[in-house]
Amino acid sequence: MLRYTVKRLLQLSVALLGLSLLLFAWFKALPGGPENRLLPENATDRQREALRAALGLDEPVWTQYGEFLGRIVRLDFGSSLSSGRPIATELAERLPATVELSLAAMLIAVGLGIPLGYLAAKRRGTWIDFGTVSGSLLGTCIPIFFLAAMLKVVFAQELGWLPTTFRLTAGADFTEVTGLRVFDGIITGEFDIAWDAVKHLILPAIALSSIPLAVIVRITRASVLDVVGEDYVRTADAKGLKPSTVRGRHVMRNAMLPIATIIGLLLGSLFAGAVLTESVFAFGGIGSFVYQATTERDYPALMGFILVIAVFYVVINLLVDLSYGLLDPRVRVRK
Amino acid sequence: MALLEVEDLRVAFGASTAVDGVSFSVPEGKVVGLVGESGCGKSVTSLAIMGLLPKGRGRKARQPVLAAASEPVGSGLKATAAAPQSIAASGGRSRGGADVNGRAVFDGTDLLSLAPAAMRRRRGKDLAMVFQDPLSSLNPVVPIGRQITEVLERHRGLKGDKASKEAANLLDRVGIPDPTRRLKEYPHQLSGGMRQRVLIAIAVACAPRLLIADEPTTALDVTIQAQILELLKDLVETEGTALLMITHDLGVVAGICDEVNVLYSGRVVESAPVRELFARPTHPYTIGLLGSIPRLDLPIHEPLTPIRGSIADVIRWHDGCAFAPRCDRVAAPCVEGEPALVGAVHAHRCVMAEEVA
Amino acid sequence: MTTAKIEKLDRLIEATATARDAKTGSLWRQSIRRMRHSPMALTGAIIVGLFVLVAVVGPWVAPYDPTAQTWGREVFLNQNIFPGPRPENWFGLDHLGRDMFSRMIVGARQTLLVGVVATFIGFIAGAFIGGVAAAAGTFGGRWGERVEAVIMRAVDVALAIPMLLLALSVAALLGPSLRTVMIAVGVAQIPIFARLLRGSMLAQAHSDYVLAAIAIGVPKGRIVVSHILPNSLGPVIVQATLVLATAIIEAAALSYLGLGNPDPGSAEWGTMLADAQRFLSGAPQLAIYPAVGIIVTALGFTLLGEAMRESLDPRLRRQE
Amino acid sequence: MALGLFTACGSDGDAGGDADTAEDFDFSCPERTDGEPAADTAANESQPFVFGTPGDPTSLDPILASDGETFRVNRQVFDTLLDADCTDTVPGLAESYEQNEEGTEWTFHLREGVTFHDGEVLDGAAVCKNFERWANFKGGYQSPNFTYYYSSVFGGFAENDPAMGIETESIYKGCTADGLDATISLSKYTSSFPGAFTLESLSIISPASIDAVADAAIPTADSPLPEYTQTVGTLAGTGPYKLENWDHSSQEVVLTRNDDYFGEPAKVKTVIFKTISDETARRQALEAGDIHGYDLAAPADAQALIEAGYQVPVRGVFNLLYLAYTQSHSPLDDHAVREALSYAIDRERIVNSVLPAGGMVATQFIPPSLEGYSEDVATYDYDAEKAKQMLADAGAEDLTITFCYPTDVTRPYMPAPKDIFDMISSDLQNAGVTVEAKPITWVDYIPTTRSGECPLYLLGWTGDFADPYNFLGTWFATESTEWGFNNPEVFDSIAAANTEPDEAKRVELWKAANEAVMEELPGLPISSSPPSIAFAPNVYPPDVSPLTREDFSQVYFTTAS
Repeated sequence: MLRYTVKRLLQLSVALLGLSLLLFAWFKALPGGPENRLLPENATDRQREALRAALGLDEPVWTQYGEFLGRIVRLDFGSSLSSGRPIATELAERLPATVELSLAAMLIAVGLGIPLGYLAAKRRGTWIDFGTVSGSLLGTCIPIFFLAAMLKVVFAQELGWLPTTFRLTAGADFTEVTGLRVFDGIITGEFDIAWDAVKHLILPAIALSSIPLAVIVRITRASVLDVVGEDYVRTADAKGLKPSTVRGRHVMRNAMLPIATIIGLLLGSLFAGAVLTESVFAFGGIGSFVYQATTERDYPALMGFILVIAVFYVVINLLVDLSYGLLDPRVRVRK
Repeated sequence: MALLEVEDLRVAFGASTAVDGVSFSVPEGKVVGLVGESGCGKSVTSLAIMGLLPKGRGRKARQPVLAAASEPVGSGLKATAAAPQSIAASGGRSRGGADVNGRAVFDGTDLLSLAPAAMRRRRGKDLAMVFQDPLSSLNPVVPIGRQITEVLERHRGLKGDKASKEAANLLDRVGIPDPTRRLKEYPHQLSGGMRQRVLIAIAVACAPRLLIADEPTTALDVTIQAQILELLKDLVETEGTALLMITHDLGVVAGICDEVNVLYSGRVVESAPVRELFARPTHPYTIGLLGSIPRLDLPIHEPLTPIRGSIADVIRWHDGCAFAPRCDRVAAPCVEGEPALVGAVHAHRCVMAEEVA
Repeated sequence: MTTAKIEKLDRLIEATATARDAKTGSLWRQSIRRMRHSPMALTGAIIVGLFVLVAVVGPWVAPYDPTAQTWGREVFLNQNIFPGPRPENWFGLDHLGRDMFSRMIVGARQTLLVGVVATFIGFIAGAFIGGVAAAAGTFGGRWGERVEAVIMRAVDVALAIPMLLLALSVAALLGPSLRTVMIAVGVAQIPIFARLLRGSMLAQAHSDYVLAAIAIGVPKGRIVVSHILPNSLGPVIVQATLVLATAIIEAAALSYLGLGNPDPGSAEWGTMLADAQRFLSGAPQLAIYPAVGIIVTALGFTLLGEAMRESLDPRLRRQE
Repeated sequence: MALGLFTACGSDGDAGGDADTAEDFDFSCPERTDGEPAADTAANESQPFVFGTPGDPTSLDPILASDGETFRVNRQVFDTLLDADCTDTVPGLAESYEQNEEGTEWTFHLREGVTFHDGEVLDGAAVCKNFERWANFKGGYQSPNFTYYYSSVFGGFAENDPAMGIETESIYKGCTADGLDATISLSKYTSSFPGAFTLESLSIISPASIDAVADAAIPTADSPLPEYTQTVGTLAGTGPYKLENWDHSSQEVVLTRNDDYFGEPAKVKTVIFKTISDETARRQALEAGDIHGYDLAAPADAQALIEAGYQVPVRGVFNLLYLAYTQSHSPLDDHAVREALSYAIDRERIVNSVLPAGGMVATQFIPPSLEGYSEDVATYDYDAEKAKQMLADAGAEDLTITFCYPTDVTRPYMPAPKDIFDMISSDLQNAGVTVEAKPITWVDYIPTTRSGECPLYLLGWTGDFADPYNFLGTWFATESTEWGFNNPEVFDSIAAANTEPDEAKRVELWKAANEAVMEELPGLPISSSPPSIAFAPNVYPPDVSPLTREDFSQVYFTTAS
């Protein structure tokens, strides 16, 4: 097991190095240096050239790449053009918000997706099956920023059931432990804060969950259809076990294998969705940071984000592969 | 009254009928065989008795878990191959539901009319079943021990280490060495023969009064086959369990069965005590079956006489003898109406055959 | 080779050959037959059919020129006055006084264009990379395997780069436009197509008929082109249909981020939706028309793709 | 419900403030008509006033910032020597000031009994310590991306660090303190004074704060801002509010009332600035009551908010949007063609349908609220036929011209560049000109237009303080590739006005400069429009300012529902 992990890690660190070279070259090739971003319209050309020189943009490319690589290893992605603060700190500060939103979205996608997938499998071929699958596919077809905005206009503005913006009501004082507001609220006993955070989470999480929901429904349906046809399910039935036991221990525990893998991979895709959802709800996570960096062409910030996401994505893939052993004894023993 | 009386059992999947009026009985402590080529309805019969067939469109499917209809088709090896050809060919998008009619009286109660919840309480307790393919009949992600204790828990209310101790005894009883260690292992860590023993242990966990074995040895190699049959015979003698043995292998029938029912195209065509059947086979189909087995007592160069045609060229029992198209002794009466089952101890369903006691 | 051996080989080839024809022939015929039953395929096909019809016929049928601000005087952006549906303009006016109905019909063509071109880019490049990797892997021996490993690792890393970055840099290089969206969405699909084709080609490569072909000495190149490739296109075509849906949705997302098509000349649903997002509370209809267009079309393609995937998936067929 | 609506006033209001300029036409900020509604004292103490902002502030040290959001926060916590009422310069920390004949000695008489938040007393020495600190900045502190405004006003630092590329000499000579007076001496006068003393960057912080951060360094131009600029508590100002907390992850800045403030104490105890980058999200947050006010409301939203009973007070105008004719591209060098294009564009429609309420068609290159705004400049009212005719006469009937515009940006003077571009190109097409659209991302827009690559392009500027040179100087002081023309008469008139210390003479010189520019017609001034700021119905808004410098200590919750 260890040998396999080390091999995978080595292979992927080489790939990441390649990615950093690719990213650096890519951004260097893009026209429009950062100095135009930092100075207001009326700054004179002289000031712009001075800033270019001061930012070390005129040094030979390889020294710049060397310096860039040196800083990356120390997790120093330079400072963001829009806020002037170190990108690493910005990303670290905003990570909890996106993690909390992604977990909430995944909770909804799994909580709804698996039962719906099971229902569609059980009622295979009927209108319920068609309705469930197409309904979940509809979720992915709605552009997520439009879905987020509509949810907000309908449920927050017109009906007023839920708050429209932020992660907490402005000015609420809370004790921060991990940065996950709901979790912090619970462990520190500030249940009003936790509840307030949950209310703020509902709409963005629903919008974001539209992407993974469809995938989970479809994978669950296919997986359950597969498992239900297996002999051991009939053996369980032949034992006269209670339906709940047959469904739980025999059908679902086997059906969960492919579903668990997908959930791991879907976490990665949530980040892309977060960019379009967080800005609509001013959620202040990494998503809105990237949205701002994109609209303001803050290249250093984007480079930092891409590297972090690449590492995050690669680590998740590795974890999913390793966790497969935990879930499926057949894999564990052989490796 | 035998322990199990099956009367005029009929099973249809949409338009096609798999079992067309089967009747037989299984007395206490006896081994009764159901033998026939693949596709003659013997497995569907066993599943119908156990109530494991998914409800047809006619009746609301109350069973929570889909159990795939499994009538072995073509290659006999995998009992649970694709749904029977007849269903797929029927075209209509039937969800594989089966319409079951007739009676299966078990110790006075007709199992077929029981509500699913009631039937579920008896399955695994009063009557149990062993399946053909040990490789896929055990849950791959749950330890062996748990798959045994869950039956003990359900029907005998045993909990915790009392259940584990009993499970170890059962494994020992079916001849598995070092049972306590095996409890924690997973199915893929055991050989085919071992797994079949585990399945038998599961089946007999609550000392059922009737055990149904659907081709239990077909997926195993010969040496293991003999051990499994020995185990089953031993269980019947010591526990007094009635055993309904479903097989296409006449060697197995000779080795273990007390009485035999020969099935063809969904009906019993001959039923007799085993010795009687081998000595004086009456129905042409039985004769043909026996004719297709190499016999030690016959000279080596004696050619085997296989039955011509295949299971597909058949006519409906309603119009005459279903075996007529393949029968060497076919004559006019064979196709003039439904042939009846005649005879008491040694019965057969052939108008041409001579009377036999 | 003794005659007996040749005879045995011929019979083997003849058996596998027929199996192959039977397999592909029946594979497609069988999946088409099954799709005729599935409501998902029918709904998908109807929607896609309608959309393509509107996209093709659109420009000739549109009552007005979609870019002319003929009713510019009647629209007051800062007063939230946007005349709604009325006799001359069935869908009312957009925020600059242009006829919304004409923009929707002509827009359909642009949106279809985005989908088709993006899918084409992704398909061709992805299939090429995947094909090369798979061919190298199976036939190239030790060196081939190393080439394949390198390509596939690069593909894994490429999968990590979000489409956002691709669109951003293409927009920076070529300036924001529909072309940028097409290229970005297309390039983002390359790793997916590559992985898919490699996977299905490897699966085909290990099947019996390929072994048979090798056994009788058919040159490797021909095996790849005439045997493996056609059979492994099934899942890739399914992915192509699904990509058509993604491209249309992504075009809207990229326009929302300001990377899409800013030039007013061409109407395109994604851009129209992104532009109308700011009027959502005041004049929702400006956003709802293009949004419904995108959603229904994307759903059409997705349903079609899913139905095809299901009919081609061997595991699910067993349940029929 | 709000008691009165703000009347958009374009006509000549009465002379505002105590400015004694002899101007017959003096545009000033619209008068408030909403009176003094009763305050809900309980709410003012318990409920925080939450204001939605488009972006986070970047630094708590006023000198190290050049963006609007940072000025907005610092404006409440720090004060400047002089203040701005509408666009007039009025007393701030200094009760009064005098200047010498040549405008090189500026003496400020500070208010009595003003204390910093850390208890120190404000006096001449404290003011001089600030000016000395700025003049002697080292390393990254000199880089324009941190101290752009200081180097633009004072030209440079005591010792210019070559790596930071500042070549011009600093005009700051020194500061002498005498009890409550401080005298700033300059090497030469520019018309940026005295307006520059109202600049947010030149806010006065306590001497103890200066010592506390003396050794903080910014090594290079792209190293991050020092830690003290990101955490509350190191710098002490004199303003009506004190900094309570800055939570970066929830993008929230919390201010609390400064009880011993020299002026009127702030009415609401707690003010919170919270970032909502999406324009529509800001409006929805206001309507849902999550925030009580926000800035830069989209024109379409402003009108809908007014109809729903929210308050959208109209600010005075202090910016300019123009369409530039780069004369290095023929036939734009032909005056007749430039005139024809100017007649072809319907600026009235742009102002009425795209720009926020209170916007007006511009006639020259400075907003009306500045000294030197001239009444008799050449004007070009919309006349499509005349334009077509003039183009024909000038032999440019089938003219094809490239028209650049920025894509992903909104500026106060240009809320929706794409819409404005669409309208203008449709007007030009009606006049027979074929337009080739050239969208450019904002990051590259300035360098590309400045290098003269775009024949036609949209751009503008928002004034920093009341100084015509801030507009005309930066555009037309010398020949540039940005405009591509060489007209000594224009350059000389601007230079003369910029160095004239006497106010009355300076006003006449600026008027002459404006007329010369409009005669040259280097571009077509399109509009001046105030960015809209919106408030909840139950809030008494602060006095709104064209420089977007609202003082939130005036805000309070009213008892209205």
